[in-house]
Amino acid sequence: MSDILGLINLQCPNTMKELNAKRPLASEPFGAKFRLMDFALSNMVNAGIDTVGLILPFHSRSVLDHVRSAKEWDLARKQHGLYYLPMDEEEELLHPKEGDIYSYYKNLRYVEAGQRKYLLLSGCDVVANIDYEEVLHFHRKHNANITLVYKKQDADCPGEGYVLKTKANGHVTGMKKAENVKKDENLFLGGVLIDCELFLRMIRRANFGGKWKFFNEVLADNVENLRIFGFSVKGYAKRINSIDSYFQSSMDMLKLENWREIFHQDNRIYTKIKDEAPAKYMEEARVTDSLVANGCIIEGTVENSILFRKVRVGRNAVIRNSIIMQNTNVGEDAVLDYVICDKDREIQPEAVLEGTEKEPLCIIKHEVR
Amino acid sequence: MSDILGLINLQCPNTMKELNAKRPLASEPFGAKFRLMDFALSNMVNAGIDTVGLILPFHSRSVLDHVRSAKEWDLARKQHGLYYLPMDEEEELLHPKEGDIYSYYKNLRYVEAGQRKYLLLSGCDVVANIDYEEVLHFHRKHNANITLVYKKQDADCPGEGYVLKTKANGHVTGMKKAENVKKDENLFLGGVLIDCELFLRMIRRANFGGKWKFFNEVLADNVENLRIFGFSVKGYAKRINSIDSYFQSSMDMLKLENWREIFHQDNRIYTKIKDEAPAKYMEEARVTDSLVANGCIIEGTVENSILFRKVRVGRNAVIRNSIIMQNTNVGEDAVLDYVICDKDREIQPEAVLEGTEKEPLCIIKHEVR
Amino acid sequence: MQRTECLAMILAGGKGSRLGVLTKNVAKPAVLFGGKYRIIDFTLSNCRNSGISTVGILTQYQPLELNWYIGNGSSWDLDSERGGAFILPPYMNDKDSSNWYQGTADAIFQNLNFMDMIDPEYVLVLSGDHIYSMDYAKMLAFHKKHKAKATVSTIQVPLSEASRFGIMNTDPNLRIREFEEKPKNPKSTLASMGIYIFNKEVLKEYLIADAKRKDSDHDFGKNVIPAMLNDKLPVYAYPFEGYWKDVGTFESLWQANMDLLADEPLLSLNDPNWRIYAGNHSFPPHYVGPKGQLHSSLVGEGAAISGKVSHSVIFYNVVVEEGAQVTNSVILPGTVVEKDAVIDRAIIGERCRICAGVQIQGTNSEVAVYGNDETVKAERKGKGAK
Amino acid sequence: MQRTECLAMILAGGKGSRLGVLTKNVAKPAVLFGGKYRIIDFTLSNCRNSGISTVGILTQYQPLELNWYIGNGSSWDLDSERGGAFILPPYMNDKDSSNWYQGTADAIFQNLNFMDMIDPEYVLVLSGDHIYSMDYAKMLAFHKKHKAKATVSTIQVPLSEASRFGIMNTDPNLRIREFEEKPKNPKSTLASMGIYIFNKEVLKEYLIADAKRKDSDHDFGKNVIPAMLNDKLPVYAYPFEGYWKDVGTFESLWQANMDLLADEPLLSLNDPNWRIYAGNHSFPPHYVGPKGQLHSSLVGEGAAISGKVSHSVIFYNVVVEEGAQVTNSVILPGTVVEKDAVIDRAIIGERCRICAGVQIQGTNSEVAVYGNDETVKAERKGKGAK
Repeated sequence: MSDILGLINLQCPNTMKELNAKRPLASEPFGAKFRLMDFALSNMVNAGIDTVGLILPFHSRSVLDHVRSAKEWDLARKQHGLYYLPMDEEEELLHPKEGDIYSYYKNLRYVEAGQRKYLLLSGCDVVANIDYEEVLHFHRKHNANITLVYKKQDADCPGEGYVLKTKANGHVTGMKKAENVKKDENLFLGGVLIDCELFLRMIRRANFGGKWKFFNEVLADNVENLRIFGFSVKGYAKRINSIDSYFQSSMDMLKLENWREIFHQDNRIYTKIKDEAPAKYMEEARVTDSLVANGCIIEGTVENSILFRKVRVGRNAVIRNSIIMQNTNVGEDAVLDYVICDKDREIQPEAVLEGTEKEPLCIIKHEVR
Repeated sequence: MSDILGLINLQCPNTMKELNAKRPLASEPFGAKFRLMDFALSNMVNAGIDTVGLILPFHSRSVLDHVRSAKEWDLARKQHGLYYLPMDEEEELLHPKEGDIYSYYKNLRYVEAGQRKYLLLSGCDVVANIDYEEVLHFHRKHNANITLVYKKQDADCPGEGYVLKTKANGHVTGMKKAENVKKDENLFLGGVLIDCELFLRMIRRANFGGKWKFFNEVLADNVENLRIFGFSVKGYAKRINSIDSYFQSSMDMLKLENWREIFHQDNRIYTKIKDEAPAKYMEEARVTDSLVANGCIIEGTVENSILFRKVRVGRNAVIRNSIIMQNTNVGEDAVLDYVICDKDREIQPEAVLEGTEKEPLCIIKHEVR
Repeated sequence: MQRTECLAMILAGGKGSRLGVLTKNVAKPAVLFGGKYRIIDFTLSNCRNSGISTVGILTQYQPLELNWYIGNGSSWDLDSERGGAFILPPYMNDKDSSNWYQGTADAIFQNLNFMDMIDPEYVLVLSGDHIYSMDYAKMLAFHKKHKAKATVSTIQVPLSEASRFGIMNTDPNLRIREFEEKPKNPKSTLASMGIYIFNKEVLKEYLIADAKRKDSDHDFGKNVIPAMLNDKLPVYAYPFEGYWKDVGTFESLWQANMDLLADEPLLSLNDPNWRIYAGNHSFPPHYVGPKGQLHSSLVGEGAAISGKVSHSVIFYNVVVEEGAQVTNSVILPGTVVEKDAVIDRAIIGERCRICAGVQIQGTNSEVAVYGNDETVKAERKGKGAK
Repeated sequence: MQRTECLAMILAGGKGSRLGVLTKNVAKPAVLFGGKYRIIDFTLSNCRNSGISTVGILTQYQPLELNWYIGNGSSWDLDSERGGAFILPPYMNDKDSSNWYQGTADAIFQNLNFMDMIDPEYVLVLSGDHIYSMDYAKMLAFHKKHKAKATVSTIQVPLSEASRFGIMNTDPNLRIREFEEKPKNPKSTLASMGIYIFNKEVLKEYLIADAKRKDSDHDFGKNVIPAMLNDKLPVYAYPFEGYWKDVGTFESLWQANMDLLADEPLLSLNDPNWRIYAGNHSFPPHYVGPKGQLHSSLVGEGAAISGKVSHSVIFYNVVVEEGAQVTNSVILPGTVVEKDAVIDRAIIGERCRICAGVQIQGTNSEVAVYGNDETVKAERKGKGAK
């Protein structure tokens, strides 16, 4: 039995409303067969964590539909396993509180009942294969009260984020919110390893004291008092906070080394199983620099693109620099360039749809799922 | 694969707010180890239905906690199985629509995707072991468009309900809402077997036409046009619509024939598994006319009462005519008569708690679960 | 709870000797096929799709990998409380006697107590090593409609091959009048597929009688069905139409893989109403590199294709490096085809390494075959390491 | 994914001959105990509670009911993708040779390929027919702390009984210096519980060596541990304290049931931090009628008690009618004790019918025992139908 209790907050603000206003960020398809929440869930499971709470957003339908019994993550258990933690106060919806503290406060019973030493808290907006066993090792080695997982940025990263100042040994000496995260800054990835007892105490006090945001109103205020350490993720790690970062991170997966590192380690990323046949390439197919999921049937040309499960590419159709989500048919002779196409779409034969690298064209669903 | 798709509406109005304002009726404990929703779920599963949608109430926490992966009902499946259908529009909560039509309308996609011939609709406020295979047989034999499940009342039944007028062969010739249901009237139990196609058409039209209530605004209006039949449940069947009916129905289970008929048929009622030890009677125990669940340890006197799992009855304590829910400790020398005691309570030694048959004393929880 | 109407018993103990290196450590039903499947997936998926939820799997030869693969049956939705997948190996009984399964009928006979425990009305006897999609519910409906005591599923075969099969003569109502196992001079081309439905009580009676006969081979085709016909029981032939293959040799296994590459293959893997379920490995969608070329091929998850693949079946986690060429071949999981290696008309085992520049060439009459975990450094032609 | 640190191998093939009618159709680990359990529940629950999630269960004698009971392991939360409960019967290997398990060590030896597949660091060898609660994680920590190659779990037994066990002499650090299997003149009272932890590679080496020895009984206690000691390997004795019982006879099975009825039994079934998991039957809470009397007893689900029960263990679905008296007895599931029947000092099998007025009386030295499905119409005293 693991020493760690998992808690994933799926109430991330949806920063990709262009694509689907009612689909929470957690449910956004990614990497030709996954959804963003798969990373947080799989990383926890891979560290041997056998009890995971999912704090649900109000629009929980797509999450419940994806995770269902949680069998795929081996969390359909009699004892322990997956716990759905839904909203259950009208008040939350009528006057939503800013920040995450109230969400944690409402679910403290889950943390208490778990009876574990540590709590691992995670968001669901990061693409990374994180070894949390190593994080635990680091946490113990430094006798830390709290360990925060971060990624030192290789390049400027537009959009706001929390950044950490650390000493060489990882000791965190400062934390702040930045409007734009710059190259070489340490971007906090949302992973927090903390003693359960400390978490319970902090959240109770913060909620009572009218505080809202765990990171900048509680953690940041305690940099002096507590042993807060930062664990640096060496491998690929990117936070999705816009259509732009989503598109960039998706395209990053078309590099063999990223694909291997994220998906092809001993630690796998799990997702809903669909039992599709292996992808079928017809005589006329021409495919390069792409990820292709099972269930696809390809008769046309695909370059530098990501095809989710059950995408059909008709004869002479051309798809370039695009992300085509599950169960979409691309008709014969259609041409797509810099397109993000949602699930279950029908692209008419000979259609020409073109976006740009800066602004990919989003083809959205009308119905909600 | 069954021809029937299951759909259970857990948004029953909570008629037992005295006991727990935030626990939906579906989650009320019943029969020493069950919850009310277990009857609807188990009856469906026992008829071989392998796909069940649960329309969740806003306060869904206790439902999600009870059903979890749905393993206990054999509905943790890769294909088919259990589908949670949550609320997902702010509008539903801000301006809740009266009646159930909008709830069905919002979940028509579940019905369409199911691709089954029949839909079995059920509420969650009835204590009965209903053989829905027999209902299907009846439905087919009469070439019915719709079959409604009812119970001819043995006695007056206070509180409002829908009643059916039927011919000898079961053909329904009239339906109405009654303020009080009388002896010999046919009380509708909430079970509706209907062709999926017909249901889809009716709900789309009704929602478009601004109708709210499936029973009296749609079904009742179609008594002339459609072949609506009533299936009479011969065995025990009682609707819970008040503390009073809850208490009465609970006490009904203390008759051996009712207990056998509801719980001890080939068709079992399934519930969450807890792995408690067999009940333990100590030397001083005196127990008669009672239901006792696993995990109980009894040193006192228990008469005409229902003890849920993990209830401890201290030395010389006396419990009469009472319902004691899970994990409650009754201290030494305490006396309880006509009491309904919620989960996880601590009854102090020597406490004296007495209600009356007409008005059982409710000892409620402060916290919500 | 509903009574189990029909119990399926899958004979999965076959050694598959003619598949040599491919069945060294696994029983034939566990042999890989079609880019992600094992042969038994087809039978298990047929059960699942036909609504049969209780399945006994009779194992004997090298069952470990098969047991592991089937696990709790959850991949085929057979991990049900009221049904399930039950592995049935030979066991020791209370008389301390024990027998390995002697023939198809004996294997079922030795599991009569399992059958009694499930207590179905009908028993469907299946083989775990055929590749086909078949709705057993239709065959059961046929069996019931004809009030048969036993029904044999049949398929038309070319006259030239008929002597390899059990061959039947039927009357116009499809009632079987004669059954000859592997006749030298076949009188018809209606062949048994080794798939039977029996009324359970009748089956039990005949199995008990057959077990007592010392001269019996304890085989359904040779002994049990003829005994029933002899007693004038109503035994019917269910006419199956469609793709059906018993892949007993390297060439037939290779051919069955190639059959999937047709534009409209006779055996569809993509039918949303008849999914073929398989064990899951949680690999990502496959990767195609800048110089990848893929034509007329199936490619599984987790593969990384940077070379040229045509008319081939590529399993999960295969790597085809730049400049490598794979044609008319089947590459099993985890194998790496290094730079400039050339493979044509071959079946390459799991986790092999085909070193840079190596050429493997099968012939028209004989595909090249390599077993698992081989490192192939030098060129070899023809049959390979069978 | 984490490597499996410790694999448990449970020897569950025992016939339990001295339990006569109670093991006619089931292996000893499947014998019922304590109102809802089977004996193997304790070992499986120990695994679950000790954090061991991969378990091989070696079956041989009458495995059907045991296999059925264990199913996919979900009752013990062992139906995991990354662990699981694996039934391991004897099987046929690629040399067409096959062996029934000859001894405890041979059973493990024949499953070396399973062990290799799981590839754990440590192997915990357990017996499926002991009743006890034990945290194997503590034993593993002890094994690691002492850098042992093998650790034997031990318990103090009365000197009078020591010659029934494997007896050890240890140095003050608990390193074993001498191990005698069932010595005539025991030199100590430190007995082996038949529970071992081995470093996997060491175990493999010794099992292969032992398998080659024609003079070996292929038994851990008699052969493998002595061989390790002979080679001066560091083998340690882990001191277990607590309730532990190998119920080999009717009397010891009866006594173990009675032990549960103490006010504070040595073996707790109610510890929320050490649950005893068992198969689930979905029966309702039990019913007590107007004239029911219950004292010092355990009563399972679905039972209906209208008579007098004292100092007894009543399994699920038992019916005790008005006027019947059950004292100092164990009544297995589904049995009906009719009006005015009297039972004292007995074990009554499953689904029996004890007819109205019948008296069953065991003696101080011998409990009365009836097998399953018996209808007892006339009075019988003493040992019953063993």
